[in-house]
Amino acid sequence: MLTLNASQLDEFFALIEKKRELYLPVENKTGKSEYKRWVEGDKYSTALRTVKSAKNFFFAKSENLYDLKMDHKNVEVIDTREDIKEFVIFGVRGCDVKSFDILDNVYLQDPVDTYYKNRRDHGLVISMACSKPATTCFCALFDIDATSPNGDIQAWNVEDKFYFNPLTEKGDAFVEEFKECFTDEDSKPVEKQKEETLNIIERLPFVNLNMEGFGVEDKLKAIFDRPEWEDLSSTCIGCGTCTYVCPTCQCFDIKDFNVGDGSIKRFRCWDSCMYSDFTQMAAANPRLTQTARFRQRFMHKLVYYPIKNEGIYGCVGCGRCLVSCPVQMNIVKVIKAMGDN
Amino acid sequence: MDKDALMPYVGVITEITRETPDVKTFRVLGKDGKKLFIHEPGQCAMLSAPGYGEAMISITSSPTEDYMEFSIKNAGKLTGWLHSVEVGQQVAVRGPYGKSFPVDTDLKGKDLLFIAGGIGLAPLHSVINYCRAKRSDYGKIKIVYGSRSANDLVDYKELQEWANEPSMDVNLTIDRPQEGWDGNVGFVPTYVKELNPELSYTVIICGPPIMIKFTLQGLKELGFKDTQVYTTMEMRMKCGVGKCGRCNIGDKYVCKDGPVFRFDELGELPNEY
Amino acid sequence: MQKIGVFVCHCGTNISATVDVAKVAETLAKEPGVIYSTDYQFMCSLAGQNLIIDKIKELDLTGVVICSCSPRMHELTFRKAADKAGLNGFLLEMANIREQDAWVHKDREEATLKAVALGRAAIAKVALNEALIPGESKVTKRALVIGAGIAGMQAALDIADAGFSVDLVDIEPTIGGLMTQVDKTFPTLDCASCILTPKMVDVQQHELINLMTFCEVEKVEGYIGNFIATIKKKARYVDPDACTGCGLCTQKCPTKNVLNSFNLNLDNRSAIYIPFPQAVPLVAIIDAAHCKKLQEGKCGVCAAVCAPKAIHYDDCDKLVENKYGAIVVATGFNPIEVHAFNEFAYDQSPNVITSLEYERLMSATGPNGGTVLRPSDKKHPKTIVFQQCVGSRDTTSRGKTYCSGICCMYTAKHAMLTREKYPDTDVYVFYTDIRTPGKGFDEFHRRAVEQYGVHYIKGSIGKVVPMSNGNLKVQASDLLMQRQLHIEADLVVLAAAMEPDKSAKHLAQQLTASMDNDGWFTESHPKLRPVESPTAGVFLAGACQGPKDIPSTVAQAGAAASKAIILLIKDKLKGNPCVAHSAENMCNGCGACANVCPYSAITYVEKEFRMPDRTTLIRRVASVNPAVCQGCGACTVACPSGAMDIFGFSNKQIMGEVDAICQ
Amino acid sequence: MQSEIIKRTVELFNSEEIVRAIGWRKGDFDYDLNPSIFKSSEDLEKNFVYNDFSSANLSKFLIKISQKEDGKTLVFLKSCDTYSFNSLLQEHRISRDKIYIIGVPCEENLDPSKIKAALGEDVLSMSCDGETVTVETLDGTKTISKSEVILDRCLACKSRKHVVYDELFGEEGEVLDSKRFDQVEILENMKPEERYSFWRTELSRCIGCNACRDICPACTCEKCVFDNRDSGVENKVATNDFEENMFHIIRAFHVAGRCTDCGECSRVCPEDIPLHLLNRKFIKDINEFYGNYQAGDDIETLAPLTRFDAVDVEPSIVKTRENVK
Repeated sequence: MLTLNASQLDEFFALIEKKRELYLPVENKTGKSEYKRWVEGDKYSTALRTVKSAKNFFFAKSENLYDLKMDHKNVEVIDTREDIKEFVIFGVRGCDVKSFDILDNVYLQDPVDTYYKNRRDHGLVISMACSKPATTCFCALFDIDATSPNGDIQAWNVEDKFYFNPLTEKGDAFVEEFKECFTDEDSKPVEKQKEETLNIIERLPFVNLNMEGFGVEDKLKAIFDRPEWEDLSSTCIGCGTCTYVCPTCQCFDIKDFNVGDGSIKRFRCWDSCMYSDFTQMAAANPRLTQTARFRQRFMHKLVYYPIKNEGIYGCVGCGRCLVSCPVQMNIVKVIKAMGDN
Repeated sequence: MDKDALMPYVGVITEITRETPDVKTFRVLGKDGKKLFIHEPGQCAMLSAPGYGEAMISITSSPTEDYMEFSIKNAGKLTGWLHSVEVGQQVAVRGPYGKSFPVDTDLKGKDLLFIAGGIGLAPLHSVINYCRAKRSDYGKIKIVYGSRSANDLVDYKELQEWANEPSMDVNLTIDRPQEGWDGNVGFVPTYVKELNPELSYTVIICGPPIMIKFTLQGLKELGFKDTQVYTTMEMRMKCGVGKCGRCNIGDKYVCKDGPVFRFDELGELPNEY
Repeated sequence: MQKIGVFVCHCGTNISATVDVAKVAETLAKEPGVIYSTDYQFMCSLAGQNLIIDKIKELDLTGVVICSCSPRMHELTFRKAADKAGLNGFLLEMANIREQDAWVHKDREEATLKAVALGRAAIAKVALNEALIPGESKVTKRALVIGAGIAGMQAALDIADAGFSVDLVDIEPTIGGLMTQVDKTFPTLDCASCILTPKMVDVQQHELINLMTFCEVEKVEGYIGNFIATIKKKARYVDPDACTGCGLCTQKCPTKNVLNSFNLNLDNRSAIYIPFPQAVPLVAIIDAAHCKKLQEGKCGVCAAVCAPKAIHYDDCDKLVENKYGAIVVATGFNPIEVHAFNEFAYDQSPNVITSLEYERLMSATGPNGGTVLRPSDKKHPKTIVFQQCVGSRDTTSRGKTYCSGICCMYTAKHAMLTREKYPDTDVYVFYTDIRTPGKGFDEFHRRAVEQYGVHYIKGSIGKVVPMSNGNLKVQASDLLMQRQLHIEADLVVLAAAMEPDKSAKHLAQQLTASMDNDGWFTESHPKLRPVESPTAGVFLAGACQGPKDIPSTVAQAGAAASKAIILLIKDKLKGNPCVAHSAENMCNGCGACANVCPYSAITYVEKEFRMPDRTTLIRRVASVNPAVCQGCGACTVACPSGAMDIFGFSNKQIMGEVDAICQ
Repeated sequence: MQSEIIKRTVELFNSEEIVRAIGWRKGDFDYDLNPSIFKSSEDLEKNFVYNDFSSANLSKFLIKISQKEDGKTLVFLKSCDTYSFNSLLQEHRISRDKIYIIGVPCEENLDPSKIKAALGEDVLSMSCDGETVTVETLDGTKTISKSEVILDRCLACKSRKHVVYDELFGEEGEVLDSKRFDQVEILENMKPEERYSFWRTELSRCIGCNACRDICPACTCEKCVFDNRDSGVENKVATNDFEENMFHIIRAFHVAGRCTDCGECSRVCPEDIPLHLLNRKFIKDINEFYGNYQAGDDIETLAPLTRFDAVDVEPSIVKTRENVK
């Protein structure tokens, strides 16, 4: 397997950054890790999760769709899309890699979202296997192998070595391009680490939750009508924290921003089904209560999405919502209450 | 790069007609004088203007016309602006969105009963005129249309035109008595029950949720089945392309799986509409 | 679609000299919604107004922006013009490119840019303006005059003569005010009583004037045309209607050693008393603090001797509430306390007195019947030293920074009268400057110096040291001669500064009328609206607004009265439509708006609401009384949810202006 | 303490004094407590938890409850939460007569993320016994000193005094000398450009989730201006990051004089932005300009910024700002 010494990592990064834009998790001033554009001196953070997921790389928190101008009665639509530079995201955990598939199912289906596709085409994902999963992790529940993540290239960090294994053509080409960086070594340490990690994963509290009944059409109405939604959502404050830290939440809003120089930027931005105005229309709002909104979010992830996408759940078990929810309400509590757990 | 589905065309408003105190009809054509795109009856388009945002509006005109029209109620930021513009104003338009009414399949050859309330006539207007244009393809046509007052009846002139056609039966009603009104007075659901339509009709209904709810109840009492009734839920759409995530009813996206639904289909979905 | 017309005024060369008006008109023509833009020499001229009217009609304008002077000058003019053309006047905005631009800038290019920015803001605002229609309210045809000194009396008489009822309130048991204590008036030297007493009688006899002496205004609510005042009638213990003013009770009263405040405590009176012989109403009053019957329950002599049975020991304070259309404030002034000025030894010697005390010493109704005798030993003073500016033009914390305006004159009067009556007396006057700007004033002062031989010395007393014989060692400096003076005086008289009456502050709070730092009521405009308070319907008369002499006071009282009459003569008042209102669905009922409302215009009501989730809910929401609201905007700033807004100055409109300026 | 509280609450349920209680519900971990409504004594006995992780301030939930529900609701309030309660009461956002308050004593709360940062993410259970926190992990039992893992806001606790309650567990506490303005002073002493860059860095992490606003007991508007289409500032995000930062500044202005400094905003921020410092700066300024004022101290005293007094006749309203730096 291709390897790289930890001591050479920065050199490797510098080389990548010469040709592409490189993004990786770096510890921020609060001690947590966040993706950022690599600059000389940045240390790769091996922290288990970044506060925000990696979805921002493809589905941007906010992005300009096009510009508009109005001159008296005339309207002009200006295409502002630009060619995107090739970029590399390094160190994406298995759960976040999986989330890209989930977003693909939405954004690459007809009609293809060109903004998303553009970035997807130009991004290369180097994933990173987990070795110290947290007790709030439950990716295994969604058939994600955190010890062998997907991506264009999968990677492991065992002690002071990094191991790389390209999975896609893009990955092959990349490895070929940077081949002088790597040496070829035995992959036994990787196998050993995988085994140890899987051993931990088995002991994690949520990996064996029962998903029976979710994601099937004939139980849809039954789950929808369950009385538990009321209690689960009773203290939901309707903020968007869960949706904004979630790697699979994909909803957006389209709005106009008046730049002030006579032009309007029509942009799209993340939206949250937890917000009261999410489904507000001129005349009415079909989701009037926080319970309805709360239910929508989890129904979407656990029931609607899998029905539409061959049983794949709209959750990757990253555990971010368990950490971030201001009122400690999360998908695990919902699965427990709604499923047969 | 390919044109993105979210990116609009520029259209020109070539005609504005005031229908009611708060409804105007806008005729929109491309800058070249042609239609911006081809649509089917019941489909919608996203209208927008710089700084005023977007709004999903059902296309009122029949696909058989060589223009595209929108009847729009002054209700929000964009529609308020539209009500203030003059002929010649350009607007951004993208679409068409959603599935149409099954005019060339399920509805073909059937007797059609159109029930509409207020601005709810707008999406049906397209279907009615389509059926008129292809009159021989359909059986009897009955229209029940109601509004708050006589002044709030949209398309009043055209309603007269429809009424004058021997093969169409137009029934109008208003909520409260009004001077100079010699037609029926009463709410739409009650009026439909009074008219007691034969069960041969396939029903197409659009209007405020509360009107739909009670009309449907009445129809059921008359013996109509859910499979005989269609409605449209175009109001819920936002992006129109199945991505923004807000128009769903259960696992169905209104913008891709709808907006036209048969009531038995809706019956299978969670009660969130 | 907006159709806005822009009219840029040259204002002769006032604007056009600094601002390129043609360019402003040309640039603003390109703003969204603008369909017409022009410049013109004098927009406010009849021709200018006609231009606006014509264009509104011709182009069917939906909004008008005038770039000219301050809206304070001509907003009304232009609004009227718009109304004439059929466009609601509130669909017109003014951009002030004169005071805020042309007059304060030199650079033509920059000033032009600024004019464009101001114009743009006005266009942005007018596009969001809504037609507003002022509400109407009835006018209560009754005036309240607070303070019955010469100012209040004059105002009351004038208003009553115009045919309106007046309640004239005074905190003292008699009307007349401070002028009753004055002996002679400058510069004519008429006897103050001789000119005041007939006026007091006129007031008392006027059938439309209701005298309310020994009364205090407790609370004022309401608004122009519709004030509601709560007035406290303080317990007098004597029925003024029954009392004949015979004075028997005052003679029989066993408590005779009460300090007589009318004579500034220079002599004594009894516990039941009549303030002074010409008092109006001429009735007795019991000084409860010194009455044996009221304090200890013993005595009762006065009731026993009172033939008409006017004495009621069980009398108590009563509150009455009345409605008024207009209020005239005439609370007047008082001399300041001079204790803080240690150098003059006011507290150490009875022979150091204030000018007002000297006034009483000279008065025929004074403690010595008009003979000037010094307080300590009732000896005739041979050397009198007057010190001016005691606490006036004083930058230390002891005094006032302003000039009290009348001291130069009354000191000259005192000096002159003293020399006239007692030619053997040496009179010295220490002054800072002599200020005599009134008609005949300087001639008067010169007479004192030249004819009466008063020693005027520019300078000041440095120290007064009382001697055992009652005389005073005065050490002073003569600034012109650059020398120290030592005078052994019999009497030192201090010209104490004027300050607003103590009751003014509470009254200002009730009326929400503004006061300046010194506590004088401020006028709405110092030049153009000198007798109107910024609170609509409240007018200012006399020295409550600033130091004044008698002629100015009477003149101002007349002016205030005429303003009040102009108000009272109307049957209905058009309100200001630019008032606050609350968007109830956004209102939290938190109370912030009412907490900051200076006019108490906001109350809360419980209302049933249909909530977004289709349930109904009873919520507490703010409700604004548009008649009371003055449109100050405090509530809109305090409101956290943005529910509170002002018609004509909505948050949206203001943000529109800001956005336009920031472009 | 927990069992005593449960015992008393069950009594109140049984005596029909209360019909529901709002408290902290047991989660999957003992640091994972969900503010929750208990509708029966059985539910409460089984699932109510009061421990070092009962950080959530429950007062704001009472708005909806007292607007909509009948019967009395019991609420558990820590000392700092009682200030929020008073503040809400003062603004007529809750009905006092529909609430029964049990004041619960509060030592410092612990911060699970600090514990995890120190001991690893594989934590199963955390508990505190006096000065030591014992942590069960997949890797075995570990310990850490309590002082290292105290929730930031509790390090500057302003008061152990319950300013309102119907019933109090434990001793009546005292107002503390919190030194909480020290941090503000550090910011004040920065050069403007330093301070600007401090805030820009901090706020750059904001993901716009609104958790700070939605948890804040002072942010109780029926319709927030940022959600109001008619407000002119409504926008989920702005295309310009400076405008996005303005959200927090505007919010700080909106709660100025009303913020009790409960610290929930910073506690729930997923990005650990020290939002409370903005509010605390306002509190400090208000104290300096107008004299000490603690929002929520009582329900009579109005905040200096949201009050008009009759003595405020112009221009005496304008005080000389002697203390301004």
